[in-house]
Amino acid sequence: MPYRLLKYALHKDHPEPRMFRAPERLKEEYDAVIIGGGGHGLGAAYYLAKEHGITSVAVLEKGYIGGGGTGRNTAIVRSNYLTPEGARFYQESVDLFRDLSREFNFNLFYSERGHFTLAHSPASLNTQRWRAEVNKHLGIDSEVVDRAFIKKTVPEIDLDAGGHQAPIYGALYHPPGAIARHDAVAWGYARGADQRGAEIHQQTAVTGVEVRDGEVAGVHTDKGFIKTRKVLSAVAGWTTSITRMVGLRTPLVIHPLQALVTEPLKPWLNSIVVSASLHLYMSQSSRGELVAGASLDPYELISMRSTLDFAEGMSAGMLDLFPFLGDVKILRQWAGLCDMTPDFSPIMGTTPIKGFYIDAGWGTWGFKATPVSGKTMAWTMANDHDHELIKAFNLSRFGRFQLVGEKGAASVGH
Amino acid sequence: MDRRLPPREGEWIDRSQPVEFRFEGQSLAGFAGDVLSSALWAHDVRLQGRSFKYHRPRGLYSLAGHDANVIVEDGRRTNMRGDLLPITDGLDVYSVNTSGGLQRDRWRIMERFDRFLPVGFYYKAFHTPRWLFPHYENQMRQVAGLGRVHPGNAAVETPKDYAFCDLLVVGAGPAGLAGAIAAAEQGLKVLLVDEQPHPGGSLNWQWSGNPAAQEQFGGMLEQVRAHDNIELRCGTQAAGAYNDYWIALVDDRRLTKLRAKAMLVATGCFEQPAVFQNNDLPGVMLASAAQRLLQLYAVKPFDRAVVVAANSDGYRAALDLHGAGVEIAAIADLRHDGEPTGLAQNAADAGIEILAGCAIAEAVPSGGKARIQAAAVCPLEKDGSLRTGSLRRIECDGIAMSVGWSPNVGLAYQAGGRFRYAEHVAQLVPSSLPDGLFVSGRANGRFELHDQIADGRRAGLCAAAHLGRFDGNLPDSPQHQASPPSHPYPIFSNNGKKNFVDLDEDLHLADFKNAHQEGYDNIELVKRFTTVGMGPSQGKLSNSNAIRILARLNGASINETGTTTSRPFYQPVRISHLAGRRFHPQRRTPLDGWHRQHGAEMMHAGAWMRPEFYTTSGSTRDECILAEAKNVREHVGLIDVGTLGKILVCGPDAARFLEHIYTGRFEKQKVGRLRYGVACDETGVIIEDGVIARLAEDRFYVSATSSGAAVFYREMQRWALIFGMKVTLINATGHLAAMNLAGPKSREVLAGLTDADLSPDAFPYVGVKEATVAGARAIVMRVGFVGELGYEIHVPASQGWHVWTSLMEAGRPHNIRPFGVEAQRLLRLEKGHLIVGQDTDALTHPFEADVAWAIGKDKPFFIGSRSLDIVKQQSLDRKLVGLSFPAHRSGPLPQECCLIIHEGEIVGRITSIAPASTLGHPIAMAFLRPDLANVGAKVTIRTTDGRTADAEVAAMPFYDPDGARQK
Amino acid sequence: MNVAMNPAPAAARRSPIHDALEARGAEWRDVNGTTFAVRLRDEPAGDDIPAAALCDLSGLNQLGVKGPDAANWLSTAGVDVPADLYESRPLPSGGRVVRFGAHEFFLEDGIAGSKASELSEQLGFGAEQVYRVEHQDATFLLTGPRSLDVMAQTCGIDFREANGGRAIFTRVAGVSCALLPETIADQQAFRLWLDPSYAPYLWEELVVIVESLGGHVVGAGRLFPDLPA
Amino acid sequence: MKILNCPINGPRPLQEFHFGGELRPNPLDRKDGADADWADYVFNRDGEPGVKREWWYHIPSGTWFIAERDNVTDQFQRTYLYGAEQTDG
Repeated sequence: MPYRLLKYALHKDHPEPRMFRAPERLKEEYDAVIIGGGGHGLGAAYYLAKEHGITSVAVLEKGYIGGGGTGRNTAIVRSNYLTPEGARFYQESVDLFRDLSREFNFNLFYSERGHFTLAHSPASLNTQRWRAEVNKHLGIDSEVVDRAFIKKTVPEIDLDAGGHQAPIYGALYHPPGAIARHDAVAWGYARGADQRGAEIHQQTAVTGVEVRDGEVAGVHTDKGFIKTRKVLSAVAGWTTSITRMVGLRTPLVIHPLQALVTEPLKPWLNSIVVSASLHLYMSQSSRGELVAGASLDPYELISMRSTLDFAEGMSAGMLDLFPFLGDVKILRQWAGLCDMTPDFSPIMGTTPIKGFYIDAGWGTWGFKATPVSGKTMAWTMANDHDHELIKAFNLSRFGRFQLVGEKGAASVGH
Repeated sequence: MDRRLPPREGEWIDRSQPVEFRFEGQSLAGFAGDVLSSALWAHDVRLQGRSFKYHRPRGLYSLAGHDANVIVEDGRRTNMRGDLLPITDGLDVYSVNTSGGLQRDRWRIMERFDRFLPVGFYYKAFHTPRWLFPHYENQMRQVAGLGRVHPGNAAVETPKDYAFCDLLVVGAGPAGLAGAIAAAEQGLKVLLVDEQPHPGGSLNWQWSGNPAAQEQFGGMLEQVRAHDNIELRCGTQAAGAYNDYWIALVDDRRLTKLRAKAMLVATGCFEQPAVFQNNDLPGVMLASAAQRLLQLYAVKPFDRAVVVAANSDGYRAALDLHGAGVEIAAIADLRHDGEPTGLAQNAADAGIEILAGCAIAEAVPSGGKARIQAAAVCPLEKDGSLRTGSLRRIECDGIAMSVGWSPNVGLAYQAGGRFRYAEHVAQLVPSSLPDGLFVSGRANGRFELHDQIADGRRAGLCAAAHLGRFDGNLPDSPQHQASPPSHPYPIFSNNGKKNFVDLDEDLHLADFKNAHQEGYDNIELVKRFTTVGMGPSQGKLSNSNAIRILARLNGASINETGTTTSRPFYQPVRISHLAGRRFHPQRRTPLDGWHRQHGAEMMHAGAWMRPEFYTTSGSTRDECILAEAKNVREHVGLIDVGTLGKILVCGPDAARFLEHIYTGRFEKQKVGRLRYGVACDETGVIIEDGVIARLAEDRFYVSATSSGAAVFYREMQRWALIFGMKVTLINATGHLAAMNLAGPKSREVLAGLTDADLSPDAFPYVGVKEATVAGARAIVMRVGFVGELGYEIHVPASQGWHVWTSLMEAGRPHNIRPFGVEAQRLLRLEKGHLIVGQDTDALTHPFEADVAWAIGKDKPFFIGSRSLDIVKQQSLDRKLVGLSFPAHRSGPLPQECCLIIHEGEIVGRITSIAPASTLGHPIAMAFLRPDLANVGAKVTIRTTDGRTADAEVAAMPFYDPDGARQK
Repeated sequence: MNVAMNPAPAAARRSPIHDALEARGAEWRDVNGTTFAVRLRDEPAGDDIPAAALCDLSGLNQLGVKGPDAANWLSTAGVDVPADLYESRPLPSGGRVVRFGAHEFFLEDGIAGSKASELSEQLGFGAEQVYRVEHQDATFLLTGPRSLDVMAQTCGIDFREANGGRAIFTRVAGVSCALLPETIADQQAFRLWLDPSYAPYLWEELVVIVESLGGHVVGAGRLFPDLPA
Repeated sequence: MKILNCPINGPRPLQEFHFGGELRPNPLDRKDGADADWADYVFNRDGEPGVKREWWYHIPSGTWFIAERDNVTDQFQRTYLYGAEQTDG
């Protein structure tokens, strides 16, 4: 037992302070306002303070911190992207993630499990090879593996999908693929940002963004007006509501993404398994639950309702790969919101409105980008131009017909 | 010791059917109708499970399906709850999550370390040094989790059903029965479901000693059974409510997907525990659990009990237990004023001591903690705190808790209902309900039996009115007049630690205080940090108290504190139930059987199955493919291309329409001629290609890729509407068989089977004819995809087999052989023909793919044209080129998607490669940076093992550049 | 192969589930240029319709026409053209015509009929403003007291409210079908028309369900005892 | 599962439909504008909360139609065939 836990046994009272302050009211003015108290927004606040000395920052969260995509995703982290732009960006994220528990002194349960993207056709295997080759070129640990390797690593898998689906031809294997305690990422950034001076205002909704002569002048909230010259929108599924406030048009459409967990089980699945053909990704949490998700819901919706179709489809896919799970029970399903772009890559950085920065278009990859987007957006806000790692993701790429080719990577990108 | 009582009126066990089962290796007997927990308790087996974190002894607690600590497995099935699992002969179960068995569980040592393990302790340690974390995590994973899976288990296939009704009534208790009857009388088709094996709800266990109530029950049940409009399904849970009253009904056998027009939620309440020291030990249970045990299973819950009560229900329970021979040592009534009804007198008459204004401070465990030996009863101060100086020890082996209720309204929540806390009942009641949703009975805050029935009837009539079947006056809902059935804060701390709020997750009161201190002061943050409500019972017995605790810590009201969201499922649902039969539609061409009979290696191609190649004994896969390809080049081959999209575009605007869809020109295309077409999306990306045959002035026959055809047809339909053109579109894809007869001998093979004039003048390259082939009506096209003289023959699907076998027969003298997809891919690569989706990706435009020649000159518009105008101004990043590899070479060959590297940079990617070709050396197609793409330039490709391979940029086509052979 | 024992006519048509029927020991008979499985090896004896009976009638002649002049063309050819969408009307010599769209019709002969087949000959490759819709649908007939249960396991439509004689376009076990509720020998029945490429899959799924409900696959001879020789 | 009322086939479960995205102007009316306007037309979407006009396709019958739907409440408000907006509620 780690000595660190000793202090609890030795104290009569619980020896832990508040993780972050709850400021009574908003100040009149901040150097920067961040809309959205998820991992991305809190991360930006953290790095603004830590790396750029900008501490007069308010994070405005209409609900509670980490209550959006941060707390609703299936907590997978990886960097085996198809494009060099994407892979470099996510590799930086993985590097940051690995050290985050130590940096926060808060255990995020960052657990490297190895990540399989199964290919159910030769064409899909080609795409996986493409990803592997790009990854290797950039020094990222990725390899196409054959059926025997998959079977050896995940002996429980039925490589022929019970004959219900096309068999598995091989997979892209990415050893650094990890899962983490997603809520804790938001809490860690919140605590770190707070300790460095940023203010976190929960239950504070933004009602408008004041733009004068093409420049940001302030933010209207349900608790009053704030003067500021820099605003970051980091609200994922609610981005279109914010961009409407500043009159910015984007390609974003919002789709729900659903997930479910089973009852807890003793550990048996050590890898993260993804099948694009079966619309399934799955891992086993440290608590023992199987956590599984699918691709986006097939139509636009800004609501987090659950559907039975999802639970049925997910169950079918789980049984196709792991036929012995029939008697395991699904405990709960839920949904989050994803803001999708046409090229499956984020929209990040500066916008035509001076002082208005956007961190959006996260689709289904927002969680794994949390540290790097926080870091690069903070840099971008501090320097008022796009960080090198996110140049390719600027909103202007659509006007220039310079899309990022991540879409080729398949429909399920977990 | 046998705790089974003599037969009782209304019991659910069938004493004529004894059942033998095993628990933790011990042989025991019970009766059909018993659940595991009741049968165990009948044998005085009180230690029935261990808790999740501290491995404390746990027993029967709710007996309502929410006992998340009594969980067993049998080697096949796992995570079965003792209070849900019917016993059957031969059942042989063990408790999950123990080390060394339930009795001796070695992990119970965890409790000794509880001081080290406060809420969220795992966030505070184990992460440094980093390399040690996997070790810690592995250990934590071993102790977390419940049951084990058994990878050897065979798949279970369970059918699913659809069902339909006007009104779904959930819960066949007093309110549900009354509601179903009232609605059915107005003509509604009613489906009445109850999760229990028998209808009646609380009438079975709470009112079983009341003759008037039983008579009413009998009457309602008779009406329900007699009514044609009511279908009653017991043992059926409404597990989740989705949009438009789409309900998941789950029973032991299957999932039924129900479409209702309205829903009446009459699901009653979950009884809620009181929180005090050791309130989790076997022997402490909900009063309703004791009543269920007694009335449904005829098991005597205790010998001597203390009842802690805050409502009339507690007094009824005490009297029921007393009537069954349980000595009631005392009723500790949390209310200073005690019970206002005559029940107080009844209890006194029964000799039961009533301690008003008292709570239980502690359940005193016996050694080993698997039983209790006494209750420490303590007077309450006016502010609700314990006056711990005045503890009184009362010997007992059981404590029954009747301190309040929480409405079972998750389903109503999922259906769009919203709830607020109402002081007069001290529970949540509906604040708004969407159209078609009704809540009645206890779930609606109506607690008196006559009120429940009247409220059920009201709701049934409201449902009938909503569906237009009733236009009379709707009765008012009776209001709850008595004192609140729930205590506002049944949570008592004597500074001991083991006062549990959430038994699933082993969370006690201090955990909430500590979490709050750390700033997790919002209900959602509390939930996420403490994991309250996230265990198997999903907070049914803990959320209500958690909210009360948080509200008090925040100094806020319950309504300000809010609730967590209810998500499906009501109870965990088996994956096999949800998966059902797993319908995965698959398409087969009419020749599928022929291929299989002739040794084809079949492959999935989207929804289709196609022959990859035909096996020949003694030959490898690659040899077979090359032999098939060579046979096409030298003699003649036949391939099934039935998976190609086949679309007819007819009507006066057909040519103009195609000019909008494809990049090319079609208005002036001659009847009887084919053209190659490329189609883009609006951004200018290539999405389809194919052959467009003009059959008549107003009739075109269009082929599309196998994988893209369905979507392409759908989009064509939409564009026809948007353009407002006079076109008739017909998708004949599955209805036509198609085969390509290719090779120098193809004309000779076909000649004897068709009425068409095959002479080169009458039927030239890129010609199309409607003719008969082997007696079948056919469209015959002179295509050149594989680069030889060839005829693509399309005939009605039902005649496909006949035509194919006729061609094979006619081709026998000419060495005809069938060829598969792989040989075709090789042949077309030799011809430099791209495959959309393989040699193009999601961003490839025609300039990159080198098919700009297929863009009609000066066309005013086609889909994507405006975008291509823009793209054309930009410099080209990549270009599709041919690559040629030396015939004699050493080292590995690249595979598809290997990268071309130049000066350490990625400059290209192989899109298609043939390791062996009929040309005698490997060839490939690749994307390459245009400045490196001159014919003859050398390129270096990195193979998957990190080595390199050299190739030379080659002009395409590689084979027969003038197309002489296909002419 | 049985085909050899029953040599096919020159342009023999073949059911898309020929192989599945063959595997069940089908006794084939040629009717109007198509082979029907009239009897299967494991069929229960007698003439009764079992709890659920599934029968392949894909041999029936079909014709689809679409285009602005389609209704007129059919009418001229002596077909009683259904006025309403999805309405079906009998063909003069048996079988039915169903309106599949504003300008689209589907004709299927009865086992003995020939109207669709004659019109198909007449239409050839098409006429002015009347375009041939290639219909090579698989036709499955499902009947018997438990046929509703089969539908309940495969299809999300409440057939208790379905109007006999009107076609419904829906999905059955994931496959798009046109479905016609009808009555055969006083039994609820469903006629399913589907793209023949999906037929082997759907047939297999339906057989499993029909048999799990105590039903049987039957030959056409059981439902149509007066099948022409 | 939601029910969607196809103007041709009547109310059907959503599983029978394909979502076709927002109803956008005819590209023929936009093709002569500036490059920037065209890029805006091609890529940008009206993804904000509110009632949207959308394409939906009934798969078994092959029917495209327009539905007006609130993308927050997920309520379908009306459906009609393309071009029939004025005449059919």
